[in-house]
Amino acid sequence: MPGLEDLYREIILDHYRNPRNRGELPVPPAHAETGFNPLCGDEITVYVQVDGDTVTDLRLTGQGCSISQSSASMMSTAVKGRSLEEARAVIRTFKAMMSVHEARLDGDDGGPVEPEVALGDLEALQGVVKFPVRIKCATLSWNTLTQALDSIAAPAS
Amino acid sequence: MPGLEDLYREIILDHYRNPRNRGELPVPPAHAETGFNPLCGDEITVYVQVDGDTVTDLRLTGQGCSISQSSASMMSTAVKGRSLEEARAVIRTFKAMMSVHEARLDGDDGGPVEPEVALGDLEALQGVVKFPVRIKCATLSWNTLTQALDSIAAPAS
Amino acid sequence: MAIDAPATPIDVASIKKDFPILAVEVHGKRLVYLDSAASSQKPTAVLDAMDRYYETTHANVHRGVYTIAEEATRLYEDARKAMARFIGAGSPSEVVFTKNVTEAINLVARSWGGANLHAGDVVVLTEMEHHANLVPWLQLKAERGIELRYLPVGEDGLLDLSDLDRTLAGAKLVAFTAMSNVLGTLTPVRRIADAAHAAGALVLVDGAQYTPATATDVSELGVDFYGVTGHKMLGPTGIGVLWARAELLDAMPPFLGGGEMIRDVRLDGFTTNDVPWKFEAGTPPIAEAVGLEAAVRYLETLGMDAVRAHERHLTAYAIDTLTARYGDDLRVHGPLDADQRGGVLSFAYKDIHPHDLSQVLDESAVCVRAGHHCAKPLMRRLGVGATARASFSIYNDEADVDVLADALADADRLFG
Amino acid sequence: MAIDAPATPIDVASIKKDFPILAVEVHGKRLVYLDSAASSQKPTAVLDAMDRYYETTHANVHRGVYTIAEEATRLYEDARKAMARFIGAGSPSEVVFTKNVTEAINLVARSWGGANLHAGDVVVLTEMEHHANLVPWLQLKAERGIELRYLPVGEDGLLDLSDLDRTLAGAKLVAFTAMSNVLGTLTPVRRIADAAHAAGALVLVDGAQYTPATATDVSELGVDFYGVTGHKMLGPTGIGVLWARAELLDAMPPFLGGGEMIRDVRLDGFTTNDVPWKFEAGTPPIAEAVGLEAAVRYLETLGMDAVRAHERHLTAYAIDTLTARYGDDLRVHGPLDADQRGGVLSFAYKDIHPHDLSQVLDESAVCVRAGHHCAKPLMRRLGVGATARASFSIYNDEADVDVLADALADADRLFG
Ligand SMILES: Cc1ncc(COP(=O)(O)O)c(C=O)c1O
Ligand SMILES: Cc1ncc(COP(=O)(O)O)c(C=O)c1O
Repeated sequence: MPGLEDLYREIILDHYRNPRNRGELPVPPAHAETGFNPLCGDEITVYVQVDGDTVTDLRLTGQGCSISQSSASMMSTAVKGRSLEEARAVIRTFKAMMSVHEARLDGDDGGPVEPEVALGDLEALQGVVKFPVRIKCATLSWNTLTQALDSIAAPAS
Repeated sequence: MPGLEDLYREIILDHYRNPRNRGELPVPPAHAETGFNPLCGDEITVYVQVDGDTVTDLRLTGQGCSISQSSASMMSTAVKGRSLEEARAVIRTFKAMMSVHEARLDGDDGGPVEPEVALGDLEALQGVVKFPVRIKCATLSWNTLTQALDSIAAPAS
Repeated sequence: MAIDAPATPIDVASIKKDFPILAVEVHGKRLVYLDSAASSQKPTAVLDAMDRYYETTHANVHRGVYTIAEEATRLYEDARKAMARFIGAGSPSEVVFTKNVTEAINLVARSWGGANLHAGDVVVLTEMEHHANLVPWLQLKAERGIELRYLPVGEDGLLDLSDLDRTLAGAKLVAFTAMSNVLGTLTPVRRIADAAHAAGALVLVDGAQYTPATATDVSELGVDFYGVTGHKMLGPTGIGVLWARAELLDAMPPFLGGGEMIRDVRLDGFTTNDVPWKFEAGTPPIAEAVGLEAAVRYLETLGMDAVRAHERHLTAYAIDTLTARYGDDLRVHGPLDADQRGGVLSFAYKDIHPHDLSQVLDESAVCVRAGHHCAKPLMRRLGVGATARASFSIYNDEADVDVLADALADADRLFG
Repeated sequence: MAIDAPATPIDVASIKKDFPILAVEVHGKRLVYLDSAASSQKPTAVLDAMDRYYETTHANVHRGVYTIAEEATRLYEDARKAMARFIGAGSPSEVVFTKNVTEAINLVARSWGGANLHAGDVVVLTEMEHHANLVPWLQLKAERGIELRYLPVGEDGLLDLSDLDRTLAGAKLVAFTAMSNVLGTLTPVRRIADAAHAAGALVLVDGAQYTPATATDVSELGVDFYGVTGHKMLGPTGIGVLWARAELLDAMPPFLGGGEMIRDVRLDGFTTNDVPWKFEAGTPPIAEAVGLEAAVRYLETLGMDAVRAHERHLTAYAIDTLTARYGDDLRVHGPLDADQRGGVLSFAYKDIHPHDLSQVLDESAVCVRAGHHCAKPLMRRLGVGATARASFSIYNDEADVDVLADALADADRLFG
């Protein structure tokens, strides 16, 4: 049995207590997307501002547990200021880190994936994979960001 | 465990091999009603001719097992020529004989009922109550006759 | 099934021995299962009854002439009788077996609602309903434009009935829970049912939490439809019950189509079987019915008044213990008076998210649920995203509550 | 799941020991269970898996953070994976757990049919369908005026496909069984599916009898929807499976409403969860899923090709034995070639009614079913009210067939 210290690393608790990039952005020009975790009721809204090829700003509102909040906060610092392509690479790498075990829960058997980019602080979330139910908490903001970027790329007609 | 001889009494097999009152009656003036045993697929059609207060004729068609066929045949001889009131009393008495155990299967807890009339040969069917699944076979024609008499009493508007 | 004799108190120490899972250790500690509102544990008697059934009697029901098929049919129909007795049904033929209470409510919405609810017709719900008693009506609203009204929940966690008559005016159905799975609130079923009938509406009551916790008599409650779910009342998963008054069931069109529910099938149409079988399409949960009967007998032996007294006591003890120990740091949602609630206790502890709280409690082998408890509208009404919820059954005692109270201190250490 | 290695023959003597019910005596005689087409018996491995689950792990799934809830969720989802593997599904998310195959077919009729079938649209069935695959479509016919066409059954008990293309023209769905529960007939699934697709129709196959009897690969079969039922494949009652291609499930509206199937619920509407959970309202049959996985593993260990070879052999032996012994007095319904049928044998003996036959056979502890087998239209096509039906599984052997053959002589004495 993994211990709680695997889950609640110091950096995670720090992002939980002091979340970065909280707040809203005017929509438009920013784009907003809301994600739900149907299991626990967590909700997160991601505001993302894309100018040309760059994610110029990203803000977050919503409520959730330490894992979902700190993951969102870390995501915001990891993605803000990056090019769209880089942002997608970060998302892919993070999801891959989570996926082996998320797959376990969802039923899909995705094998491990080579990291495309260094995840830095985000690696602290690796401990979450030992607590499969919490993986959905960690990935909520990332899935919501993906949706936001997708609908920016292909605006609803 | 009751033996088969409780079920297949000689008189029952006789009525099965030589069914009385097989056939149809012209409708109208006769009334016809078809009953189904949803468990096994037995079907029986009862043709009944009522003149004034009397069941002047009763005929049967359909297919079924020895129990449903012999019960129908015995019913026809027990009811034909009787007044409506007497016919109803025979039906009630027969159903009461079956009911303790039919109730067991259906879930209704009807207690035993005093016999209103002598059942004669029909008493041979008493052995059926030891084989609860077969009670539906024995009562099929009786339920169908009841329906026929009910719709004669209250013709559809 | 009101029992008038004074209840023999529940002997938890001996009851615990009947539940094998309570001997399991998690993280090297004794399991403290405080999530019976989500699903109860099962006594050996229930597991044995199902095993015995499979090992000696199993056959498909209602269609076989041979001995074990006849015996299987008898056991299945006996379970129906036991269930009828347990909830005070007039006749076993009013008892329909479903897969869970969710299916039971959907059955009413689709069958009765399909025949009787049209655009503009009003169904009254409450703000404290479980999704099982919300979504089927929201589906009918989306599909055919029925109107939904909600009885509000007051600050005290009770239903606010101040506007009851106006809310009921013109309604066709009032559907509500007899006990909230979040707040524990016991609702005034009889009072609402009488008012609903006076307004010309029928009454559906969700008994998923109520029947495992108290003596149930559907005719005393004065309702028209009533649903329960097996796995919350010591029974197996895979079975639930819809009770409805006979004349309602008789008049309702069938729901699912298939074997068992028909009288005759032709290539161009079909006729339906008698109730209750009209509503039981396909092979029913036979072993599960046998297990449910064993659960009902287990509860009857304890006596439902004793069960209620035990859970009432434990709830009061938990409220007292937690508030005495944590004061304003711990907030209990719902009524504080144990007479007004069952053994379900939602609470907030400091500003620690329920998910994190539950995770930390698990280190002490304490099982509490964290989340929206399938009652998202109630969460919004309470102004929270989730709650932590401890819930009690006959196999819980004061020591379990004490372990919970101690374990909360750990959460404090990590998140305080 | 085609297995290419030569199959190890089934060792019935050792298998019989895995099925406790086969040691039961009826009327002082060894039980000869020949009604597996109605419901199969269960090996100890299945009962043990469910007991172990209840005794160590039970909690409601998908909502708990604590250890046993997480473990229960894992076991439930592992069962989905096992089922996906067993029928060759592309992904576990295409596997929806239902209460039986009847519910699976109703789900397609109500959800997919509700969204896609309108007045005048054509659904093609066959004359040999079980009521489970007739009544849901008859309900849609009555409610919204869809048109039903039937592929006929020939004198040989096979589907008559001489008019296939004309029957399929303009159809939206073709729904049929892969194996008749009355005649044993194996239908040419791939051929019909290809023709249906060419005609622009989707294909639903009822695999209730087929999957317990043969290796199943839904993508090799080339179908769009596929249903199975747990209790006929050594699993428990109370669980069935709907498989459908992912893009179909994604596009289908929800069926039953309640917990688990939602993403969000507000007082005025709701949004749905991802597949497969979108179709699993309420607490699912958790222990039953665990039991079904154990059944699947039991069958996989034997190998489905060996299962098929065994049942094929036994069917041929039964046809040979009974016809050799009773000549023209005994008439087998359906194809006489065991390559064209599974281990289901309907027959007529003299003019003794099947009910009476089954009753007499019960005296020898032989369990055969008598009746319409939930296939009344096929009974009419065969020109009979009922048949007697013996059906075989892995735990039957030639000695069982011999007991049946001997017992028929008793019927003769009573009714001959
Ligand atoms: C071919 C076929 N389809 C459907 C069914 C219905 O299965 P269930 O009653 O488990 O839903 C059966 C068995 O009864 C069957 O043999
Ligand atoms: C009040 C209430 N209603 C309905 C349900 C749904 O029960 P099930 O999931 O067994 O259908 C629950 C439990 O989840 C409940 O607590």
